[in-house]
Amino acid sequence: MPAWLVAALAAFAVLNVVLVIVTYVTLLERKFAARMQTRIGPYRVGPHGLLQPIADAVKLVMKEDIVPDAADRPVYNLAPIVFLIPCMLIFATIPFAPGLGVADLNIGILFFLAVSAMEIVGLFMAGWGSNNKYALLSAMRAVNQIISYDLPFIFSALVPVLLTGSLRLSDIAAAQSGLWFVFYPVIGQLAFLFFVISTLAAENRVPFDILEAESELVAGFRVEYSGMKFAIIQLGEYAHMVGSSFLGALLFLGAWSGPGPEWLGPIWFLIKAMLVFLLVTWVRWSFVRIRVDQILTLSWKLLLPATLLLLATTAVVIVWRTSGLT
Amino acid sequence: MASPESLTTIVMAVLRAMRVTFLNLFRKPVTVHYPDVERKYPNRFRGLLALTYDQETGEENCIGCRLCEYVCPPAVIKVEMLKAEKRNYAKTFTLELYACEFCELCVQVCPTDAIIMMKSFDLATTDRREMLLDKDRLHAIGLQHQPSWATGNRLRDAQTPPKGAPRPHPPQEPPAAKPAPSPTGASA
Amino acid sequence: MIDTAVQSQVAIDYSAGERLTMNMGPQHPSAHGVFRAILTLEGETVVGVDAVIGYLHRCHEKLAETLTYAQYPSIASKTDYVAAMTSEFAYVLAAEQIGVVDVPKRAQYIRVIAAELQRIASHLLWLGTWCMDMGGALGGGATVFLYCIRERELILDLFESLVGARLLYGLFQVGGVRYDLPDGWPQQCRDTLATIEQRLIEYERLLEDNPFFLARARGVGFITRELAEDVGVAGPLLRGSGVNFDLRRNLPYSSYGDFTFSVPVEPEGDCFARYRVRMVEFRQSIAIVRQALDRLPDGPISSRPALKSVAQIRIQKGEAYARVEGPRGEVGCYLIADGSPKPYRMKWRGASFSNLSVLPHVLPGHKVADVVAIMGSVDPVFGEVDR
Amino acid sequence: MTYEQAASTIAERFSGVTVETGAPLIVSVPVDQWRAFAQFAKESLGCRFFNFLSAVDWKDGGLEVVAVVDNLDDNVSLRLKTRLAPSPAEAGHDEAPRCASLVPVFRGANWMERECYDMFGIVFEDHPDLRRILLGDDWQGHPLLKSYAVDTPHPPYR
Repeated sequence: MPAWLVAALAAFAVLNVVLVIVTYVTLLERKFAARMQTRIGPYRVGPHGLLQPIADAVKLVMKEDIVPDAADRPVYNLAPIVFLIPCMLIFATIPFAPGLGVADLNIGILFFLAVSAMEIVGLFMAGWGSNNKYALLSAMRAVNQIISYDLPFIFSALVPVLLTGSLRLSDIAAAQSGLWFVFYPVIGQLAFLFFVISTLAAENRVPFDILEAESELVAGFRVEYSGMKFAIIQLGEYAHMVGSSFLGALLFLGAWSGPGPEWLGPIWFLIKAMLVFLLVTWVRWSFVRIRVDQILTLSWKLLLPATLLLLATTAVVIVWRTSGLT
Repeated sequence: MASPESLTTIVMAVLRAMRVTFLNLFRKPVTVHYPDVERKYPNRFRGLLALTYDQETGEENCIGCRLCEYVCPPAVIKVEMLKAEKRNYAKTFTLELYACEFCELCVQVCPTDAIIMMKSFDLATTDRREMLLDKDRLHAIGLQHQPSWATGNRLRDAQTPPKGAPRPHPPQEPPAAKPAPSPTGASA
Repeated sequence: MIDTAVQSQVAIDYSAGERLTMNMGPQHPSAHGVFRAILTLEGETVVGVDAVIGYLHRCHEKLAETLTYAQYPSIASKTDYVAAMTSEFAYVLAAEQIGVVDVPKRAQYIRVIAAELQRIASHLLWLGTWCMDMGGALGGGATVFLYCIRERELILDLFESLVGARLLYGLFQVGGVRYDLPDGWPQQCRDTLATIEQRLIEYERLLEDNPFFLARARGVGFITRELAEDVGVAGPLLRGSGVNFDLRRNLPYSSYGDFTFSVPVEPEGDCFARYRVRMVEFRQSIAIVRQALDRLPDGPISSRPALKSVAQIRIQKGEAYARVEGPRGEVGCYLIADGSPKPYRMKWRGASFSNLSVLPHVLPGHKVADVVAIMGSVDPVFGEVDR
Repeated sequence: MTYEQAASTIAERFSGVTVETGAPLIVSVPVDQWRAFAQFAKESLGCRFFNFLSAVDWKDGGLEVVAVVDNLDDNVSLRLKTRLAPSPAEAGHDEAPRCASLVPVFRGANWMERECYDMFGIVFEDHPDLRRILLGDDWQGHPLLKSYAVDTPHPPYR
């Protein structure tokens, strides 16, 4: 079988697995949030609401696709696609098991971070294309929030890279078989904390979700979308969210290392990713949203210097460790 | 920008907030599966309006005196009296449910406990004309659902002073002549 | 998009370069009901506010001239439908002051219990919707909202077993109260108060020195003491700006003098001060209801019992202005009677009408996100604004 | 500052004003001294709290503007009244009743006076932006006037 066919099949398989995970993650979040608010959550469609995501998808596909007449039509129609592509691409370099992964590039994490920053283009196109004041305001807010949080996101993701010395994701995962990086004395916990905070902000989840702040901007940049386009944007957002939690699980929680036989690896990896996702959801359902200017000051004045400092100390610690040992 | 001790208070506050939501994770949900689980009504529930029959004689209670028509704030009740030898009857009795405010003044003013409210609140109908209840619809509703405790006499008796009142019997337990239809007994 | 009919009055111009005129329109999710604020924005900060109200106007004052004294109380509860008890209280008090109708002691105590329970329920709804506005329907705000609604349900069950209805009661009538407490109600009420008191600690743990909540609430929406008095802002907004005035203590009505309670006053005047005032008011109301339940005298519940309770009441010529301390501030009913069974003129002083009229003086200079937070802390109910 | 002191200071300073002693001090003020009296009440009587402002239609007796201002610290409440000409609908002439606006004295009077204009048609001189506040801008007539007929039960329901 020619190499490109193998890669295509692997990509097809991973894409479908990811789509299933992403749809069922929405149900997991709704049930988890419901229980946290002492209510039941979706239980009508299928046993205990298990078919709810499929029902949502079918509903959105069948919904009428309304395009505002004053919209900038090409930009408006292209925006969901441009938003979805990077969110799916980030799963390319994630190895789900030692050999199991679409493309295990030696610059894996660099590819991941570069592509995940691309989604802002699609987002701004959506905001601009729908020619709606609320969408424009929210797109403007999105640009400066995601840009300002990408830097801390990258720096905190680089800490494990320093600890293993390689950009390849499978190397990072392998290096953690002994000690998970989150348990690395001080640096591990801090790096994980900054990583989670900047994922929250890069995904514009509460308390940083000024993007689609219902109380002010109704639904943010998605306000003019309906039907399939809305489903695509929603899918992209959740895919990006799941991608980041997979990355978090890989970088800090030792992707597939866990008790039990070898083939249990991917299951452990999935459980850890879901734990990171639930941690983010837990934060999401406990806090109030803060204002735009406060978010930016938090990023530039607190998070950025902190992550830079952390990166420097890890470098110093590593140099001291290696020189001390040899 | 945050001094050390305010940093600790911030972190403590964040953890405390998250602890509250975490603890609520294990509380029993308060919502019920509505259509399958029927909600329990309190005794004095003000629901759908209905006309009643007398327990013994099986006759209509309503004597068409139009007191309810005069007292109704949104003027939704229309009654025409039918004169007869021993007692009068209501020829027609219409009630526009879409403007009714469920304030229970008509029940309070009715001398013969003819109009009472039922323990049911599913008033939705597909056709607006069904909201214009006429006499037989009101009687039919009276037989379908459970009546609420509040009837004209009980409401008025509850307001009169219990002790030393010239009333022949204290209002607490229901007057012997009219056994209370409500299952839980009059717990006035 | 802009409703052209209004265009002539509201000069909406796009010529002002970077100025953006945005409609926080009547259907806006955080509009607390039907209220349209036409905001002129420079970037994110608000420069001008033009409030358009009247969407919920039913002309209660004309309605009162056509309904008798026995009929109107249950309609009066529709002015401030979130605190229906205190709305009926004002009308009934005014009619009793003119007609010199005495109210038995037990009825006064039941009225105090109902009004204070209503204050707790109304403040619960305020806390829920305010956090929902600031936190977003898909975030922490919704959690606080659902907790508050869970507690408010307990109080609505209390009212339902007392009166039979959940939101608009008609419990009050001229001369007393229409329903007496059913058996077991006091005990149910005490249990509810105990759970709410315990849950209040949970809310404060969720919000108190939580950095995100403080960032949105502290230092936002300052109402100075002078502006508060000049505009006629009342209740928690007045006490939040440092004015020590509470009708229940300064001008006691319906035997409020028998109960001991403290009046919270916060000097700063920002959203957080109003939040602190209302959180203390929660506990004071719980204390009042407990005292009223302990010392509830028995006896008649109305000085116009039985058939007279619904018969025509003729109140002799005269006028009175009854003032009641509602959850949102001073609810007043200025009644002029002319001896007929219907009042000659009734002016309804809604607390939210004056509270809302302070917004155009306070909002300029704040960000769009703050507009929502300030509106939430002012807690307007549009039944009372538009009457 | 008790009610008696308030009554006495009013009596000295204002001649044409009649005061009815009692818990709320009811003061009827001639139209031309309306704003001056409000200014006096705010400054020297300390009634800084602007409670509300409304109007009453006494048919032929004319329209009466009622304002309540309070001194929160000493619990003194003042009810100011002034009588205007009858509304055009009754008296037949078409000139709307006029009254001095209190907005320069109390900023809270802005919306209240707009509501009085909306409901009674009273024109308040030098009010910053006197237009209807509750009803639609194309509404004919002023509902709270006694001459404004209460329509029979609403046709759409029948």
